[in-house]
Amino acid sequence: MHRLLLMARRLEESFATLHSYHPAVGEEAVVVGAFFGLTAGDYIAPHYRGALAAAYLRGADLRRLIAGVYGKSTAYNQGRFRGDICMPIELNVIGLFSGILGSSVGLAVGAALAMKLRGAPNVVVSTFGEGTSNLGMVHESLNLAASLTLPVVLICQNNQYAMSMSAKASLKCASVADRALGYGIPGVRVEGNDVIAVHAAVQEAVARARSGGGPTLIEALTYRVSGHRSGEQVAYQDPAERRDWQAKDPLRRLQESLCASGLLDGAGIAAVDTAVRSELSAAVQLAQQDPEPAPEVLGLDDVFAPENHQGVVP
Amino acid sequence: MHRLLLMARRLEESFATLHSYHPAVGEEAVVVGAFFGLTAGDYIAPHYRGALAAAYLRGADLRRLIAGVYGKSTAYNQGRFRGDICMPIELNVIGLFSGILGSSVGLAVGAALAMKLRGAPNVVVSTFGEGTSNLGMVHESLNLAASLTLPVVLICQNNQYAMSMSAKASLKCASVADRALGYGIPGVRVEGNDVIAVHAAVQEAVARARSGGGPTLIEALTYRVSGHRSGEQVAYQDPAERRDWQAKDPLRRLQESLCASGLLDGAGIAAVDTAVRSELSAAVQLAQQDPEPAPEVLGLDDVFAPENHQGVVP
Amino acid sequence: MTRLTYQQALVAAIRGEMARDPRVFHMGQDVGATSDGVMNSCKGLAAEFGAGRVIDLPISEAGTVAAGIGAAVAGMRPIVQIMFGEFLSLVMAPLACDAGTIWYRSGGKRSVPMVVRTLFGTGPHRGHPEDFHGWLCSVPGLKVAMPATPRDAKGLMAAAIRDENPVVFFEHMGLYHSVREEVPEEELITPFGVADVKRAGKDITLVAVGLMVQVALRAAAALAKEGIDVEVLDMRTPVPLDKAALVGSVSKTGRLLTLSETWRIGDSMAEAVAVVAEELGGARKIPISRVACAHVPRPFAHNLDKLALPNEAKVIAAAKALLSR
Amino acid sequence: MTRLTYQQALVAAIRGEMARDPRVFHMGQDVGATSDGVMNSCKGLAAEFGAGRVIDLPISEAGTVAAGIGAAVAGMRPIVQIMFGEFLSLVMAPLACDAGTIWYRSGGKRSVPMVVRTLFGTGPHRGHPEDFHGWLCSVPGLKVAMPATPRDAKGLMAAAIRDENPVVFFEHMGLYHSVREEVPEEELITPFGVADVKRAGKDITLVAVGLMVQVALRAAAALAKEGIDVEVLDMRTPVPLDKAALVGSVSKTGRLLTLSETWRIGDSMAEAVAVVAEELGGARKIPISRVACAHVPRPFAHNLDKLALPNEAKVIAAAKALLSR
Ligand SMILES: Cc1ncc(C[n+]2csc(CCOP(=O)(O)OP(=O)(O)O)c2C)c(N)n1
Ligand SMILES: Cc1ncc(C[n+]2csc(CCOP(=O)(O)OP(=O)(O)O)c2C)c(N)n1
Ligand SMILES: [Mg+2]
Ligand SMILES: [Mg+2]
Repeated sequence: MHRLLLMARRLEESFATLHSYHPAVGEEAVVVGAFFGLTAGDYIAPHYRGALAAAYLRGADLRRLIAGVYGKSTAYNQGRFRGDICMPIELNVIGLFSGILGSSVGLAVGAALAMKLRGAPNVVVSTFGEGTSNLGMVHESLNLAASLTLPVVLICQNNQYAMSMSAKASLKCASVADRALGYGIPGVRVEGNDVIAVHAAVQEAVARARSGGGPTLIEALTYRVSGHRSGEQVAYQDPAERRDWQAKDPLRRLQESLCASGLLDGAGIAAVDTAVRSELSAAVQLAQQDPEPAPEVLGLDDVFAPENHQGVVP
Repeated sequence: MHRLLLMARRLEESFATLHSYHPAVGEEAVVVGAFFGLTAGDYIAPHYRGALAAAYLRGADLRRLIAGVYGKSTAYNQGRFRGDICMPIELNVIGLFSGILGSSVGLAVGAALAMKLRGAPNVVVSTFGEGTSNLGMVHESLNLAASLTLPVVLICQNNQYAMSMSAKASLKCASVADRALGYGIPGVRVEGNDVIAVHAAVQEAVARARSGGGPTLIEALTYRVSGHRSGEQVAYQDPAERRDWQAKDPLRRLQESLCASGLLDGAGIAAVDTAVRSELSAAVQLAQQDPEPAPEVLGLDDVFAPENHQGVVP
Repeated sequence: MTRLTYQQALVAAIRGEMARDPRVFHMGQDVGATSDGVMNSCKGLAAEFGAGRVIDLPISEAGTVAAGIGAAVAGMRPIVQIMFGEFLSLVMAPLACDAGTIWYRSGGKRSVPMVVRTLFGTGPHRGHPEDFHGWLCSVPGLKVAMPATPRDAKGLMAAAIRDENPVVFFEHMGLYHSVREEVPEEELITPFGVADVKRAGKDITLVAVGLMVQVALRAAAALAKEGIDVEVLDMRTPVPLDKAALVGSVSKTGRLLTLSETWRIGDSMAEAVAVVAEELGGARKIPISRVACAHVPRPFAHNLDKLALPNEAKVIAAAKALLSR
Repeated sequence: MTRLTYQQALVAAIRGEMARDPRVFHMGQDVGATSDGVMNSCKGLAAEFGAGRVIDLPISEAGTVAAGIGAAVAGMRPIVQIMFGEFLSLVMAPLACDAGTIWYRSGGKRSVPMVVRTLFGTGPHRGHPEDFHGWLCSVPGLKVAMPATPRDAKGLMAAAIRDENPVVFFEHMGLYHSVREEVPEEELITPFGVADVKRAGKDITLVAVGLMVQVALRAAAALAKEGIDVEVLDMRTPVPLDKAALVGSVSKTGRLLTLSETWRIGDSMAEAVAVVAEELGGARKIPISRVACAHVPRPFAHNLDKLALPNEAKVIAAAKALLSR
């Protein structure tokens, strides 16, 4: 988990230099805590911010993920759609297939319905921003999940901003988890910068979902340390608030706790960091050198799936 | 108020014989309680079921309303759209302008925004079904109203059914009012068959809205004694449940209480009923005799409003 | 063979496919046993397959379509009922931007074998006549079916359910219980993208879908009495559009008349006109005309509704005008 | 006169109208002082008019449009920003079924003087290029503007805000900060429904809107060198469509080439083709051709995006093909 958290941090940091990326620096504990420890047949539908780390955690190849951000031929979708938000569905990772927020939450609920109908022992875990939570799609999906008792865990990655809009203005409730009451499902608040706490809360909800207990709404409170886009100035964030949250850095927090309990020391951290950095930089380098997609990838004849295609779920 | 309630009952009863009408028999206390006692500049956006009674209560002409149900030239909209759901906007009554539920709640919130922007001392009161409450539009509108502190009262006319679907299946929350917590606004439950209680709860919310206190979500619990459409068999309603609710008839309840407190007696009731019935049957008769719209009402050149048209709000 | 209504034929196809493939299920508002679907659109399905496979849902159109997509991506084959075509306006985001793009944007890794079925057109209850089918035709990745007969209702529905792609299936309320036709009891698969020549003719090509095919046929019969020989083409599936049949027919007749129950702009008939104009307009003079719904919001009063909608007389007049050009 | 960018011209029009009419206000996501609107689309408005008239909203597109309609009906004149055209797919119900119908269905009692402004097209940030403008054109009751120049951006925006009807106003991201033009500082009202002949010519009528007008002009200039004289028509407002200008031009040139940045089916150019085919196709041979975006979901990789989009070379090739028919 520490390695994953570090990878998430380095990944997000490194992309923070990329034009038009939406980094999740400071929010990695929500991503890792939410998606760590699921079984192979489970689906995830990560929020776009942090989606690369989520897909990596579920077994995606780092180079191919990064190639997707650049739109290279080695991307999972061959460069056909934005690799920063569109994830490898063949790995049961539901990303965005358009620029529209909220749909992925609806798809997650649908995948959970499939799990239930197929009698599969699987669950779906989905994250979404607090800004996204105000979309009708999220309301309808939560209510559908509740009314059909679906095996899905819905987690609000509340980083307190949606572009320049403070959650104080967009949400008058104390917590997005308060909305659970309106769907008659458990609502849980968890400290989003504590990866262990997030993970525990999610796993409790996963266990409930797996055993037929239906959905849970979790709010993991964190903070958008990055700009909305890479390089954006965040003048609209209160400096004191920002400092406070930077002090609650989730990576350092985990590292300190691991060190305190003797499971890790400075040298151990450095070793993992070195390994992570070299894995990442190797992947970035390869992805950058990968060719752009061939013209045929435009796929004028590939808008519709043919009969008996290979994408059928086993 | 008693006269209005009686009129609502007779109106809904009389239309229950009309093909494709959606009667509100048994739910009249919500309609009358919600919209009674507003000021002239206030707007209302009634749920489609009971909308005629609501518009009547706000001063609409009975004959013209009924002509709308038949699609006659004397209708407020000259027969251009369904008079059972589309109300006279010139009287500040926002009905439906399409067959899509939920929009009217969004329009209500927008009208409240106009009140606020204009610095008007007015409020908007809107009702909607419990089935409708599951639409994304209602969620987005509630949240917008809350985040902008708008002068609007949103009332769920919970008649426990949406077509054949029981609210037990569509809603897992104890009350639609529980959703208020998720918007950080007051949520109030009220007995929907008690017109006095509904009116009191709404007026409290109206006072709050008028004084800048923002929106309130109220659930008025009632029961759909009518079929979804006129004449529909309601085999899916539990007979015992139905009987129980019929015993709680809102009209009888008001009448008994008025009689108990000596404000009315049997003769008085009969007199009002006779007056109401004759007003109604006169209106129905006139409306039935009214001519169908002239071909020009088709309005091939009237899809767009001309400059400086007469519909501009003063 | 049995004589079936359009509604019976649709339900027969769904029953057949649900029996054949356990991945097929049906969801929507009022589709379950208590109601059997608006206008009996799901008659008997819940009784036969149970509430587990015929699922009643709250009023949440956009969420429902998104859930259908998610279920499809995860291995099921959902049939999603959106009660009326008018409500397609609520689901364009998941339909056009997700369902239509997933095969392409996943690089061919997962498809969306989902049928969205919806009632539309002026029917016995009035109300909700809009279809907006042109919106769906305009975006890549969605197929669109609008059967005109019970036989096609059955064959196209079965084909839609077996298709690996999202299909929006329009069921005309005015045809639902009114026409009966011999329909094979056994499996019937009508391929998408193949127009049906309902009547051969040499003077004018008259193109339509859905209920308008019947109007076209009546008008053609009347015109025949006056010596005007009209070829009537039922496009059946606006996407894929059978361009070859369309262009072939107009090459022969030299004239094109299209008939739309909806507004003239941006619907599948407008595309038929554009295709013909592009393919043939440079080679010869082609008189072309569109008969369509009056360009006003669909009116309610019975007489206004009739004035707005195309009918036999309007088609006959337009055909004659084309010939006199 | 000052030289303004397209973005500056838009903001100038909004400023002018907000100063002139206290009923005009602006709302949307990220429109307030902290951000000044995506791509500076609201630059300085909040500073000048305050948070009371330039209102930041949560992410709730459908609710936002419905609120705009409600505010308009109750006497205000809202400008509603839907950040990107792609998100119009979320608001079709209130837009097409309410905003477009209220004047008509209220029997002319209230109108909806609302502007929905939205960014679209391939721009500096990539992403969200879709416009779906054909959907809006297809339903009665909505006006649609797609300016191609700073001058028209200003004049059409002012006209849109003064219009008593709902207008969907498309702002091209690729034009936003790239072109500059002399724009009058004083009030400028450009009437809707009047096409602009950008270049007179006698061989081919080339029709476009938005960024494609520039592509058309470049292609025309190149073709002129080869002796091919192209008339370039900027339709400016797809609704109302200036049919007279369109038909007049094609009557003169005898050939029609349309240029769409979006998919070819059901967009405003498809309607232009249909109108010309109906009006002129019976009288003479008219070679017609459409150049449009490849009919696939808009691709991401830079080279695929370029392959998919129309460009000068494709227009030139299509023009020559038309002439050789
Ligand atoms: C439906 C929709 N509306 C608006 C946008 C534009 N947009 C992209 S990211 C973003 C902010 C999202 O906020 P939140 O959900 O809190 O996620 P965060 O960016 O904070 O991670 C917005 C408004 C969008 N992509 N989709
Ligand atoms: C968006 C939308 N979905 C579905 C319908 C079809 N429909 C009409 S009335 C109705 C039931 C509404 O239930 P509720 O809101 O509880 O109101 P009630 O009928 O009980 O008064 C439905 C589903 C509709 N008109 N609009
Ligand atoms: Mg956020
Ligand atoms: Mg109800």
